[in-house]
Amino acid sequence: MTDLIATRPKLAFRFDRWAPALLLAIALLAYVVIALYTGQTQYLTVDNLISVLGRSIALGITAVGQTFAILVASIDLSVASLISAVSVLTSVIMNGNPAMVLPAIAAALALGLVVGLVNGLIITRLEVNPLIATLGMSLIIQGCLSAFVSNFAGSVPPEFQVFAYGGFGSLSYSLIFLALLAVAAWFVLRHTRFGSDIYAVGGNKDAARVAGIKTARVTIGAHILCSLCAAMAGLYLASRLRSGAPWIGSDGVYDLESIAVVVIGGTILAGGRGGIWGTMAGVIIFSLIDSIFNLAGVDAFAKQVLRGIIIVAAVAFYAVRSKRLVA
Amino acid sequence: MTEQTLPHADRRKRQLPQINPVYFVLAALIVAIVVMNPAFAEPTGYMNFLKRAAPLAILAAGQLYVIVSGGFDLSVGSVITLVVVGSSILSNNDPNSTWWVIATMFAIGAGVGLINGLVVCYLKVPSLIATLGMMITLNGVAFMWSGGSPRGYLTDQFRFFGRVNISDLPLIRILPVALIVLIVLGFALYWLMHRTNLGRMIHAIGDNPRAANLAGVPVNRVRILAFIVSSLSAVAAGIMLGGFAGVSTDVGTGYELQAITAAVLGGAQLLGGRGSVPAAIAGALTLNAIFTLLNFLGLPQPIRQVVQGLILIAAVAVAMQRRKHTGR
Amino acid sequence: MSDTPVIAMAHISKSFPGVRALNDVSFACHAGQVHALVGENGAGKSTLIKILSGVYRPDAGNIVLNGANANFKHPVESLRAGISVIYQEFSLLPERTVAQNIFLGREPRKGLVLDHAAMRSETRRVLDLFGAGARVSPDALVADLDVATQQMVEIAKAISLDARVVVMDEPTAALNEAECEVLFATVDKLRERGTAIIYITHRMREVTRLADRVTVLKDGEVAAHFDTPPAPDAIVRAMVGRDIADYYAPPATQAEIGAPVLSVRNGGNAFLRHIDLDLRAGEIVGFAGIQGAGRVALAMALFGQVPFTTGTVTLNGANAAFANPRDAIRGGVGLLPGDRKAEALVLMQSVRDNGLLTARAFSPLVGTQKSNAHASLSSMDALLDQMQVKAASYEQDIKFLSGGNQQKAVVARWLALKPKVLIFVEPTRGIDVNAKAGIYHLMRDLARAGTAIMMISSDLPEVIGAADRIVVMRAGTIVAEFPHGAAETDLMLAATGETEVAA
Amino acid sequence: APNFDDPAEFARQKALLTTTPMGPADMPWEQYLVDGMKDTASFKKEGPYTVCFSNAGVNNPWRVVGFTDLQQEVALHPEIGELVHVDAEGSDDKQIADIDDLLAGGKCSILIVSPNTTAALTPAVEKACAVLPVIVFDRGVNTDCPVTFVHPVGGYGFGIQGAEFIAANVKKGANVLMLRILPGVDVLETRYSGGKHVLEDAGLNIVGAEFTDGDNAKTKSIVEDYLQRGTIDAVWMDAGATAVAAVEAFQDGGYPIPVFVGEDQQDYLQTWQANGMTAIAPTYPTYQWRTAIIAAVKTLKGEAVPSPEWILPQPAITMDTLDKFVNPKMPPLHYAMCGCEAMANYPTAWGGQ
Ligand SMILES: Nc1ncnc2c1ncn2[C@@H]1O[C@H](COP(=O)(O)OP(=O)(O)OP(=O)(O)O)[C@@H](O)[C@H]1O
Ligand SMILES: Nc1ncnc2c1ncn2[C@@H]1O[C@H](COP(=O)(O)OP(=O)(O)OP(=O)(O)O)[C@@H](O)[C@H]1O
Ligand SMILES: [Mg+2]
Ligand SMILES: [Mg+2]
Repeated sequence: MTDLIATRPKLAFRFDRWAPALLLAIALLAYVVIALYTGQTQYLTVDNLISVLGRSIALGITAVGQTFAILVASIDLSVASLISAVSVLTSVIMNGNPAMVLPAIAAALALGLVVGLVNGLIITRLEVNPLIATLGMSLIIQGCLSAFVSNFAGSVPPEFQVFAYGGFGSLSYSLIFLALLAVAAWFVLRHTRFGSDIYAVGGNKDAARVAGIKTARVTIGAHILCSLCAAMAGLYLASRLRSGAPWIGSDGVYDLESIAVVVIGGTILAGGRGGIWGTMAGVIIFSLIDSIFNLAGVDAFAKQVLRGIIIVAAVAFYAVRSKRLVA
Repeated sequence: MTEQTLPHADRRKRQLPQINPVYFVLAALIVAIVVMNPAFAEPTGYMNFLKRAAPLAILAAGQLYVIVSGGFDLSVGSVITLVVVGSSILSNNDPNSTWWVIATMFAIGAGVGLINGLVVCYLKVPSLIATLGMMITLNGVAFMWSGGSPRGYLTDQFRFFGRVNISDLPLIRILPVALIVLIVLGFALYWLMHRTNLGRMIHAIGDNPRAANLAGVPVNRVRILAFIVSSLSAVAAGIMLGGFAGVSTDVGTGYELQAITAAVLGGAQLLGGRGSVPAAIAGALTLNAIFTLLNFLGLPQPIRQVVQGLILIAAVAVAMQRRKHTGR
Repeated sequence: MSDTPVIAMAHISKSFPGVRALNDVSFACHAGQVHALVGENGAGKSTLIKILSGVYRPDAGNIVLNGANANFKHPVESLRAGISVIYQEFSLLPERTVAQNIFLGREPRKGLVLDHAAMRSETRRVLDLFGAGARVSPDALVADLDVATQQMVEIAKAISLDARVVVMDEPTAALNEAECEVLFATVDKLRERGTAIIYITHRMREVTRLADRVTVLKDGEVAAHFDTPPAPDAIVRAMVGRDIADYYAPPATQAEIGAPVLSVRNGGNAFLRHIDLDLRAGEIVGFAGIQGAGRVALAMALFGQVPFTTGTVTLNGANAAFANPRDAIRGGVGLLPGDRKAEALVLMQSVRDNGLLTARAFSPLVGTQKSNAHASLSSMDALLDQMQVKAASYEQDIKFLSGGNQQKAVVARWLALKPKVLIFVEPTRGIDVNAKAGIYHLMRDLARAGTAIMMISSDLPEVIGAADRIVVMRAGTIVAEFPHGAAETDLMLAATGETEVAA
Repeated sequence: APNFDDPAEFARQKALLTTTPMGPADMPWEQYLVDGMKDTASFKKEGPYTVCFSNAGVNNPWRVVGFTDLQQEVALHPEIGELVHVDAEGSDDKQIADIDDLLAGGKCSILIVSPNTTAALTPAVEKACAVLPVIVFDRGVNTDCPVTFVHPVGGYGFGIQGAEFIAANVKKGANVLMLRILPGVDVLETRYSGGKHVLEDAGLNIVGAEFTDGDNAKTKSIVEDYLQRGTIDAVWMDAGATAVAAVEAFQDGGYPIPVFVGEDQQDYLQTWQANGMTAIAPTYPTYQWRTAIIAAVKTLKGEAVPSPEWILPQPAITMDTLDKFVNPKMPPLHYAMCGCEAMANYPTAWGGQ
């Protein structure tokens, strides 16, 4: 009788695949309408739209990684504290010295790699539920970090600040970086065996296994990518804030927000379905929401209320027609 | 089917139930604490401990309902905040307001649980996202309502449940009202989960919703009730926290994760099907005992976080291994 | 054809909690031969295959592949060793395309980059082998394919490996006659190429049509082995292992069959059309048909899970067009789903809880667990005892019980409510012979007690043996009706709509 | 890393505490402690002005009161056409983006920034300085490009005031418990180091310095634990939001309330008055939010403003001045040193009845 779940009337237009694009369009429309309505047409320039995109670079980079974790039917709550840790690590190692930029980057990525590996091992070998595993990891990282630093530590040399502040005209390097990262992620998911293995493991672990896929390795790989992205987000924030502090990850709520944008982007928590472009749409939607709130001068508290509702509404937007029983 | 004439099968050994490890851990921790600080063995010592642990214990017991039903409830922390802030505004220093204020808060709680449930059941939004959204929204609501900072005081009547100790009792000397509340609510939640049809059906829908549905279980109704119970327990926890500590705008922050941690320490199985109210309460006490111990050891906050993280992972890892061997 | 086997499995044993799935089974297969592996549901066929391919590790015994030890720890090893398997339960990813599924885990690459073009063309080539290329696009999502086509994709997936050993676990369960013939042709091709083929099926015609050797498994042991395919009845005897006579309960006498309880007139929905049906008190009606014929759909319609959108349903004269299972159950209709693990059992709960689930679902929410209007702990224990449910304790998690005992517990769930109509979907799937006999007798007892019974089964001998009346469905409607003990071939003809049967 | 133990700064602030302010008497928000004016003629503009305000957040009661002060101050200036307020919700990253947005909008006459953190916001502020006048207040930035940086004496001063009061009211060697909110926040760190120095120099015994996360429950628990282990003669706090919880720990445990250092929150002041405590309330005056607007308007009018720093007086509430500040009509966490009593919508705008 499971056929029912499998059997689905053939539809030329697969709504759930287009939902993210639709949501994005709606958000854009709202932005334009509000701008016109409040007579702030100066916000409708291309430059400004680009700067809107620039709002959530860190979230974007993190979300790219989170997409991998969720696609493989896992999840990563440790990104926020990893971001903090990396930002501090980099700015402490660099400590204003241009010569140390590369070593610092190397160290940051190394840290990301280790954290991802450990997350993956805990989840696959100890079979700990990913939510708990990464939540625990998050506490551990945050703890270790705050044990050493309690404030901005070290500093980032101007050479490295270029990453966040430099650019071609209004098109910042960081935005380009995010774009490239997204393309790279898309490439991995679409054009490499690892990519299709991720969909397989996320979609049906047993089927993947009998097809000869080493499912544990795939899960671990996804978590390594996820943590590497978080590390890069940490690097970006260090460059943008010119120094690292142990709270910048949690202040940005990058853990929950990255999950939110991925899900809004149409990647399902159950795994095996979704993709990077949906996530990007989700990120842009978040930026637009922020800008819209600023345009409309919504006060901070109302903002929160609306954000919460929007997140749920956006997910419901396509979840509502799924036959799945969710819990 | 009485006219069936099938021979009677009579081999049925009772398998002795294994005791949940959390109880041993808790006992060990208590011993350690007493060794560290004999004063803890004094009534004031352990009573204060229980008094502080009570809100989390109730919260964990409530969270367990959602976990066993197969979901998560991240909104409980924000419910706590809303309750404290809201009560302080509504009661504006009028002692007689206490009862209707408390009633209102439970009504609000029920409403929140209902919405969570409806969103999950009918909008098909995974509970993780649904309750995350609810968390963000309610925090916002609490802020909008109060304008960002508490607008009034909590009356002494309201704070009775969380603050007052009944003193001059024989042998235990003092008895915190909070402890009485914990015992009463704890038993109620135990009874509902482990002695009623609802409890068994919550287990069933967490275990296999499709099967439950085909067996005639009103899956949605049961799931919604689980969310409502969780929210109501959050209201109770909020009333006790506000009572214990007074008003502030960030009372609830972080409690959702602590509650889940406690439930997991109590051996609750994430994604549903298995869990015990007493064990979840023990889990909450264990968590508090750990913090108290680290306090006495004079360990700084960071170390506490690390320890909490390690314990969380270890607890689940161990549970998984046991499950693999015993098959449970 | 040399006589040194490509694969030799020796003294394999494997137990699952509560079940001894395999006990000292030895099995070999040779290049260029088809070795048929037959046996009752639950005999251990799939388990043996999964051990061969490294899905499970055996408790004892070892495997030799071309003289070399080959105790695989992971399916990838068996794939590398040239063993490809069509698993019984679908192993397709609904959200991926046909091509992506066929090349899952072994996508063709240019350097590090997947070669989508090659994947597509290769997929098309493989599908054309079945003349399926026309009806399946390599870019179609598997989710959008019907059951039979999905099965074709499964087969294509296995064939496209050019393996030395191809295992097919009930590959035709979902196929119609024409599709079967295509498959048989493919099998012949493979045989000529010198591929060794292990072919698992329940259908004797397929054995006679294809097999060079036959091994019969029964209750996890080798019951018989034939180096040349024997007459079907010999195999069946070996499979069932006892006289069919008392294997099935005796059919109902005219007297026992009462008035229509449930009647459908011109019922239809997305999956069904023009359903006219009467279920009578005291009668067991068997439903035969191939996958996708609509039997489960019909069951689901009667049970209110996916209701009829047209026509009328009456139960003892009263309207019985139920909108959901709860209404149906209240109205006196019960259903035992076909996929026990996915749709019937709450595995982490006790045997008792599983038995009491429905009774509790129809009692006050805050009522005590101990007893309710329909059942109590003691009455449930009595019921379970009566059905000889074998469990260390009724407090034990039901997941430790064998398939048959699990099934009995699910039956007990319904007995507690004394339904007027009880629908069994694949009631004996994956349960051992004696448990099966138990279920058949149980159904008969229920019928005698006045219940109208609907039995959906893909196991034709079962339908023929256990039912008083056999309804055959095809393409979502009822196409024929036969009395008790009709001939298997006639049923197949009606079920597949073919005019003549091969071999 | 910033240095929170700077003897020079300690001495400077210690001196400032006792300096007599310049400017209109009994309007401390217009007073300044250090002379040195900046000519702003170059910024002179015709009204109406669009004042843009990038706010770190209104995520705590102090900022809520302050922001109300600021809005009410705006109402006093008809020449201000519009106040554009963007709230970074406590995120550096977001505040940087917000400032970019404001600049892109290009309609601000002047930009007021209350930075979320000093280091992180510096580049954004520098960028803004290049196109329009900037006023910074509360926390500073590592650049003097802004017209001025409005702030009271500072953390050391806060710490000193409380600690000196304790030293004056307990015996040598008495047990002092120091309660801190959280590590890392510049203003709080300096308060602690300032207080610690004074207490140590006075030969008092600091039994512990604990972080409360500004959480009442935690505060109460910590104090209870300390009381289980020994006596406490004085409690020093780096912020008063949880002071009442700390007091309750003594009351509920049946201990006498020791010498207390809180802050100017109403609930604390009322508890203090009700129990006749020996206490003091150093302040970090919320009226600096008014000053920020005043500075902005002066600048746009081309009037000179104190610069590079506009250092405001930082009075503590003492047992003598207590009654003047207690007002049961105000909400618990209303900061009494708001300089707002005389404003039009007082008390309602601040949540009072
Ligand atoms: N993963 C498992 N866990 C527990 N028991 C299992 C598992 N897989 C199979 N079994 C049990 O092992 C026995 C053999 O199962 P198996 O699937 O091999 O039978 P089969 O011959 O393939 O039956 P069918 O013809 O229905 O496919 C059955 O009793 C079944 O219930
Ligand atoms: N649970 C269900 N509810 C409603 N419709 C279903 C269900 N399961 C299958 N269907 C649909 O009904 C049609 C026939 O169902 P199904 O394939 O189960 O027929 P069947 O005769 O039961 O086949 P088999 O029993 O051999 O699997 C198919 O289109 C299928 O998608
Ligand atoms: Mg079927
Ligand atoms: Mg099988």
